[in-house]
Amino acid sequence: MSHDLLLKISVVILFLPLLSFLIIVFNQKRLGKAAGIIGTSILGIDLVLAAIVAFNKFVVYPNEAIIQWKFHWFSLGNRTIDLGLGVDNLAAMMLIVVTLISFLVHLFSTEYMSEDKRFPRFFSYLGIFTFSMLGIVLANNLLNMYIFWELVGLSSYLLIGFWYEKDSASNASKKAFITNRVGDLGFFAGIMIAFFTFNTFMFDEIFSQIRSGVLPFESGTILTAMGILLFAGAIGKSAQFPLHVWLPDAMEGPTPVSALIHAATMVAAGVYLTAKIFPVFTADALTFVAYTGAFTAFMAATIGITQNDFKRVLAYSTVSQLGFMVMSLGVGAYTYGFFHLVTHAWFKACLFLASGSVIHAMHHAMHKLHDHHSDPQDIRNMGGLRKTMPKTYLTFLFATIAISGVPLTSGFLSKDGILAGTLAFGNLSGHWLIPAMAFISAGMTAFYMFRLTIVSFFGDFKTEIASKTHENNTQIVLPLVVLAILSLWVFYSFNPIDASSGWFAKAFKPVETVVPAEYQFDFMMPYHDAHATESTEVSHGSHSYLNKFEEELHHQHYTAMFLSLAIAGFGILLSFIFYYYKKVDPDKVANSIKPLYLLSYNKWYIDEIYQKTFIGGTILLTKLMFWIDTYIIDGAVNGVAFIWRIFGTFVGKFDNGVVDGLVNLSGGVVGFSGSIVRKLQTGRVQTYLLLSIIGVILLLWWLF
Amino acid sequence: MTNELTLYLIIGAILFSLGVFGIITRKNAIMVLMSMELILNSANINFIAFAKYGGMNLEGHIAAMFVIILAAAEVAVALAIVLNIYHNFRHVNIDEISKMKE
Amino acid sequence: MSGTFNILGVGILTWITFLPILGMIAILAIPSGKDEISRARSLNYFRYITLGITFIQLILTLVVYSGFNFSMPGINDASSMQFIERVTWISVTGLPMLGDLKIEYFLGIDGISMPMLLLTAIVSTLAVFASWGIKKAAKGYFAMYLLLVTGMMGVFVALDFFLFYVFWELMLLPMYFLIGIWGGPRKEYAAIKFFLYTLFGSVFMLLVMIALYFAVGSFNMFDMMDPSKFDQNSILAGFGTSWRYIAFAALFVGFAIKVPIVPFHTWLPDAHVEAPTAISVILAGVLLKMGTYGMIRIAWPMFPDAVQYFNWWIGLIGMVSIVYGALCALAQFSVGKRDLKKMIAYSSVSHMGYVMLGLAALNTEGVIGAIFQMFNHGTITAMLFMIVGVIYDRAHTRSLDDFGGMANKMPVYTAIMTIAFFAAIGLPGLSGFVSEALVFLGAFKTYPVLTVISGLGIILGAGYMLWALQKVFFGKLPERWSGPWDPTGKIYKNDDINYIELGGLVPLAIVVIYLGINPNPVIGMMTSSVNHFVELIRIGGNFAGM
Amino acid sequence: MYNAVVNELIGSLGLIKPELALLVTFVVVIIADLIFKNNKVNLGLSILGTIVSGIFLIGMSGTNTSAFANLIAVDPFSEFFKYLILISTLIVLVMSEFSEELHNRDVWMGEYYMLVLGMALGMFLLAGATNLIMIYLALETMSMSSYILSGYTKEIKRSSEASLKYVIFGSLSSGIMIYGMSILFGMTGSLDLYAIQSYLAANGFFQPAIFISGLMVIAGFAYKISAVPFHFWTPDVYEGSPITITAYLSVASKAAGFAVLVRFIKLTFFDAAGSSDESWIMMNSIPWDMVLAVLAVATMTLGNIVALWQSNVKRMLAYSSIAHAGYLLMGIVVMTNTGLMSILVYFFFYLLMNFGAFIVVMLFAHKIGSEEMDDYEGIGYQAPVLASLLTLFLVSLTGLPPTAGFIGKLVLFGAVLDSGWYWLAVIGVLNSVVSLYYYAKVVRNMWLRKVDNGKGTLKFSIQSQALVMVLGIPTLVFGLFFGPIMRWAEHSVRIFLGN
Repeated sequence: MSHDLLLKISVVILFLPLLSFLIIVFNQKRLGKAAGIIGTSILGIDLVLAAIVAFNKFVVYPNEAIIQWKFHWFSLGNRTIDLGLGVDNLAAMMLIVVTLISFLVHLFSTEYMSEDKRFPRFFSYLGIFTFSMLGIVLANNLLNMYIFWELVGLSSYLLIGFWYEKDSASNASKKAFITNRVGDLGFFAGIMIAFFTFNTFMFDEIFSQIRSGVLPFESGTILTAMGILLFAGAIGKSAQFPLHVWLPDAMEGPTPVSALIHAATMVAAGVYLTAKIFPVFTADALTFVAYTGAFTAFMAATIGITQNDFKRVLAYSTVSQLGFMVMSLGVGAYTYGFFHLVTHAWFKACLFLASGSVIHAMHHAMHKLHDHHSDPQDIRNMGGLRKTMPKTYLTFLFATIAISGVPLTSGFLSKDGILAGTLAFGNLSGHWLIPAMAFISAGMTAFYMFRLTIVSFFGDFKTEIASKTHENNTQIVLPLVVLAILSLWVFYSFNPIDASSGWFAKAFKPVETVVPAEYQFDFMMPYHDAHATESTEVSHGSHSYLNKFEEELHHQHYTAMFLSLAIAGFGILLSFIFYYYKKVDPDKVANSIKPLYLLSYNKWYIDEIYQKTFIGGTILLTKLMFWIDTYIIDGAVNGVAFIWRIFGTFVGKFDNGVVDGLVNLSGGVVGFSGSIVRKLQTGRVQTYLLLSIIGVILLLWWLF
Repeated sequence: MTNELTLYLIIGAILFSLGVFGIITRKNAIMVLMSMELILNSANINFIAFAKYGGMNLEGHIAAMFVIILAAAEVAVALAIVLNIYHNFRHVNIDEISKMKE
Repeated sequence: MSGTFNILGVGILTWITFLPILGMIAILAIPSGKDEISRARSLNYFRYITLGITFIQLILTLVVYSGFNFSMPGINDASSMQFIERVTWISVTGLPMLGDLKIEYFLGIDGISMPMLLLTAIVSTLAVFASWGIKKAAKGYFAMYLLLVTGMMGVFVALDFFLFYVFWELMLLPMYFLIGIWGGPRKEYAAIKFFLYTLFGSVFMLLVMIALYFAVGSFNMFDMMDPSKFDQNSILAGFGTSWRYIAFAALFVGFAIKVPIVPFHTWLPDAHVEAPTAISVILAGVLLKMGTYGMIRIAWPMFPDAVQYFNWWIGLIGMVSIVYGALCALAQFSVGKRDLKKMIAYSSVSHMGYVMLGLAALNTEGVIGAIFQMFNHGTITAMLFMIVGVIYDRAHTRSLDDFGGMANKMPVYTAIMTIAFFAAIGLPGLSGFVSEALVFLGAFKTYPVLTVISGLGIILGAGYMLWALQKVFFGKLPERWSGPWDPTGKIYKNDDINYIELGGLVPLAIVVIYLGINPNPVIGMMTSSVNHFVELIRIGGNFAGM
Repeated sequence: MYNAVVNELIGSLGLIKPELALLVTFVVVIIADLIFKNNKVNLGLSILGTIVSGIFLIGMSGTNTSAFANLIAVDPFSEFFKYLILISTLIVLVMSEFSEELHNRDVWMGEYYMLVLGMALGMFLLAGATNLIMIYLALETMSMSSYILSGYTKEIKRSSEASLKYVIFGSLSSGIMIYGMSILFGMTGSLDLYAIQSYLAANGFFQPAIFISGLMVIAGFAYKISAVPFHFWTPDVYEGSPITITAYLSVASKAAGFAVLVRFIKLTFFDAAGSSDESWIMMNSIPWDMVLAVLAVATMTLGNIVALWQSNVKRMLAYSSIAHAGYLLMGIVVMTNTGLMSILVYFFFYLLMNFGAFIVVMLFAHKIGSEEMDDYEGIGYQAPVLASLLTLFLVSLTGLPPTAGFIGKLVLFGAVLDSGWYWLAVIGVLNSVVSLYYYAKVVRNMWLRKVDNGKGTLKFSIQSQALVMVLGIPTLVFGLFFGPIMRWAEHSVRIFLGN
């Protein structure tokens, strides 16, 4: 397949979902339920095409960094604004991930949303969402990236707020959009620095210019700032602290949306962006990224432990896992960061869709019982679901195992790599806090995921609703099965404990940084740069490494594996002790560490803090500004008019009212006797005359 | 000679001032008109005095003649108007003739 | 085909400009009618004459566009202006001191005026749809409307400062009447405020115009842009003198009031809130652009040294307008009557701030962004005001508190409004994004800090727009609107937006979307002009340093 | 020698044919009034006389000389003002025919026409007078007629009150003026302005007495043009007089006042030999320009800000005419021929728009019986043609394009800016912004209130509407094509500067 054809197919892949959107959105009434079939089949075609493209990229052009196409969007006369699209290995992989999950979500939704009155519209939104996300995937430049970045924002706004009759849903969609905008502002500022410096948006051109020594404002600090600002976009989209607040709220959207947005697409975009621009990060920027990720992973994990809403637990686990990915990129474990993105996509999609399956079943059960008050998502209403919903249970369990990092799953492979990366980073740079947070988070992940599984699927039915649930039909179960299977190790590496020998690690080799050595960690500099005399990578034993970090990562592999196994096992064990065997009462434990429990339960009070500070502050500011506008600026305008009017009245009265007083005064001044002064208080004409004369006198007085 | 001229001029000035004062202070319209005559005559005194002491210039006399004539005409007009005022207001107190203001 | 293009021996720009006057005369000649039936018939005549005239105008503008040569720069070069019509208008020779007074009827366009011409033609045609519901004194309304259109068109084609000024002032009076007669409860206040404010600005422009005339001995804009034409004894001769700075500042204030720029903006919310829908559309869509157009056409090329001198302040004003306007728009949710229209009015202040910021960038990206933003703001805000008009006509309230849940009642309307609102936010794929992005990219090169602070406007913009969207469409439908808008079915047959209203909105939506995807049709025609413009200001400014 | 004098007299008579025509008409109307006792005849004769005078005026266009041994200058400058006065007189005569105020009563109209002609005669003489006594004589001729005319509707109280105030204020002003003249005569030894000028040129030193006496003379003119602080009579007299006379006073009388003011200052205090067209050279160190600038600012500002508060349209127009006098004074301040030209241009346009406004106000008053702004509400829909024209006149008075008023302001501010009086120009334009507010108040009441009030239309005669049209169309046309007026004014700035 030629480059050209490959790119043409990519364009088709990109626009097919948009076509789906257009077809459905203009024919909502006419299509009805057919909308689901149309949407799903279009995505099916898309998936096949994506597979073709990915196959070609990986098999036919494995060594070409990127196959891309640039074109002028419009011309400014002396320069042009260019757009383009490109397929590199990252993009090829992401094409598969996005189209497959989107396809499965479509399929899932045909059943899940079948009773919704806006069924066709839902599929149209799914279409535009997939389109936007594919746009990000295929972007080979910052501008394209930003354009589709914003479109993802729009489509997520539409999807999260799909049930807009609920205030919570419309609030959540608004919150998601605006929070993302904050990150986008940083992203755009980064783009502005990039465009200012390099006069291009193209990734490859930016990289080559930095490599040749072009720096923004000729300063490494600004380069760091540029990296961090670009990363700010990822902070927003990938729900990193401090902009993670939108993601849990976004669970107000229909569950398939949660699966699509939070597993594979929107939130992955941030990580994808970070991976794409990975070469421009300086040492400081990398440290920043690493800490952001580590802290996010840790914080979200602590919150996940105490939540009772089925989807919310998953949401926080998503935030936490995203933290892992970002952290991984931050510490330089590029391969494993992206690897985790892919593996996480499958098992998290599986978890979400399974939760959807559960909620769907709960909903039906409630419907049968005419119960309209219970919360179908509260895990305290579930329990024992493995009896009524065995398939859902099995897939869910497998995905839980994967996310907890148990061997023989994809999750183990990727997480293990990340943890090894953090250890290596800690070792080389001295930032030990990062591996510490990473390992604790990994343990907590295992704990709360098993807590979720045990509380909802194991034991007895906690409510009547739970007992009345039953397994859903194929459209719902099939996607779960597919996704669960994809979470096996075998798809990525035949060695179940070491991913580095698998095809995935080979296809996604670590990339070289382009940052000048003075602004980069020594251990991140490629060996051939560090030792200029040696021409290629240095060989150490059977492996060849790009740089010192990769070497160290390899050395830390087994340490990390054992540590992580131990800590995950501990988490799982604890979970069983608490919730399955009930040896320890979790409530008692919670009470004994009440402040910590409350901190976790209330999500670290971050929403409240934002409400009080940023939102409250902004509202206060707006009030102040409007007050200024009304009373000061406009007031000044009206005030001037008012003064004019007062002056006018005064002068107007001059002719009659005030005049008398003035006459008195001038009479006194002239020095006439009192009786004459009284006689002076005469009629109008004479007053006029007097004033005229006074006027002349004043004029003379002024002149001489 | 200059002293005499000054004297006349001072008389003229006094007359002028009295006239202005009268116009401004008198309540009765007739008195106002009379004060007006004072002003015109003060000008006349100046004209004549200047004509006599300032080089026998005929123009001064002529000017005085014109002023006298015009003064007569003006008083005639003014009296007619005052008469009309009396007709309308039944008094000639210009203090109280102030319907229009501001 | 560039050059002159005549119809019946009269230049096409003259046709475009004065066609509405013909329409006005026709309307004035038709009696309003005595009884119900004849009144209704006359009303229809008025409507269709106005629509017809503006539509022909649009067609003629498109003819001009099709013959427009994209590569001719114009700006300060009379020979590369297009569709020139040049006739001596007034010529008095041998005056003492004034010398030969010569005023020309001088029309022509370049890449700066062409987009404005298109915008005016589009908006004034579509705003007729929004005027469909006018019943009170309809004859006067449509007559004034057409007069207003002439004034606006004239401003954008005039190349003689005197002629420009005449057109500039010409649209004051119709605007005064249109707000004052057909406006809301505080119409009189709003109308006179608009009138006084604008006049206040334009008298300073008048003084500068006269001073420039004495400096160059002609009202020709090109002479005023040419330093060699200046009389060396004139106070405005030379570069970088304080008189030139004062003159520029006076001109700037004159134009800034029209834009409007904080702190000269307070007439705008009042005018918008009170004006009838179509007039708000015209006001926001075209009139505000006259201010920035004046800057680009007149103030900047004539005083490049002063531009450089004040440039940072201009950028600052732009930034303040952006943030301040956005905050005031956002304030509509916490204070006051929560008036949707007022919010949009303040958003105009914010969006016109981008134009200022782009101008202050003084580079190709920034200035193209600024002019494109003028165009886009014209179309987008026109949509926004039409949209507010639609709901106001039905609910007779604009308070955000009174709404909710309209999405189910009016789905098509919701879709249109969502497009408009997201365009206003600057969503990629819609035209607003391209211009805002260009403005930011350009301005960042010149004033990075100002630009980044201005970026707050993006977030705040998303805040108030989405908030409004939520308030109007989402949540539960209030009890009072649960029935149909019009139970009799006479005015509104069904609850959703009707075809006449769609007639105004859909073309704009198409323009907004199309230009978002392919901005070339508009950007293409301004590139050579803008590059020339930037060069001119840069070089002119360098003189100042010498 | 006698021959020479007689020849001079006879020759001079040829130069004052327009004045003679007016004088003859004046007499003829008196006689005709006695014989025919028919108002139409009186009116016809008056109009005829005015036209004949106009024909004579056209016949001698371009003359630049002096008559009666420097008593009267016959120059393009006076000619321009004579045209203004003639046009005003014609308009007033025709306008009077429509005035119900004047006709709905038993008083005979013969004297009315006679007095208007007398007033016109006085103004003609004033426009050309170059001798102090001639100035006084002309001023009194004009004043005495106007005193009577302002009280012509004598049974109306406010009319007679107006005439009383006018006569008292006028007498004092002219008294002050003649007193100042007497001192000026004494100091310089002559009544002839040219002679005074040569005396001052020869003995050109600063003398307070000359300055003060000059100021006293100017006070007499300032009262005519109602400049601050001699404006107090204006509103009352304008309000009380018959509206025809108000219009006449506000235009013609003011024009004559300006003519004599300019001529007096220019001939007396400026270096005749050294002055070029470009700029006049002041003698002595008397800062006449500064004095006038202060007066101009005070006049326009006071006129405008008091006008803001008027509720009576006629009174508002009175104050607005004060403000316009202020603008016009700026044209003298600059002391250049350009300034002079701008005054002429402005005056011509002012004539059109001010008369237009007054006529519409008069016609409205006939129908709605009021001159109060509040009673104008919704009148735009009852009388669209006239209300539109009034709007046009008011817009023109404000000085917005495309009306003649804008051109007037443009030329005026141009002259001011050109000679470097920047602050004056700024104050001027700010004042014109303020003026918008009160003019717009009338417009607001006419159009913005009681829209479609369904009161039906007011009927006006075709003739009366045509009269307003005659003023309205030029107001618009000259706003767009003002070249001829500029040229005419440019030709008319030449003042006869002596032999």
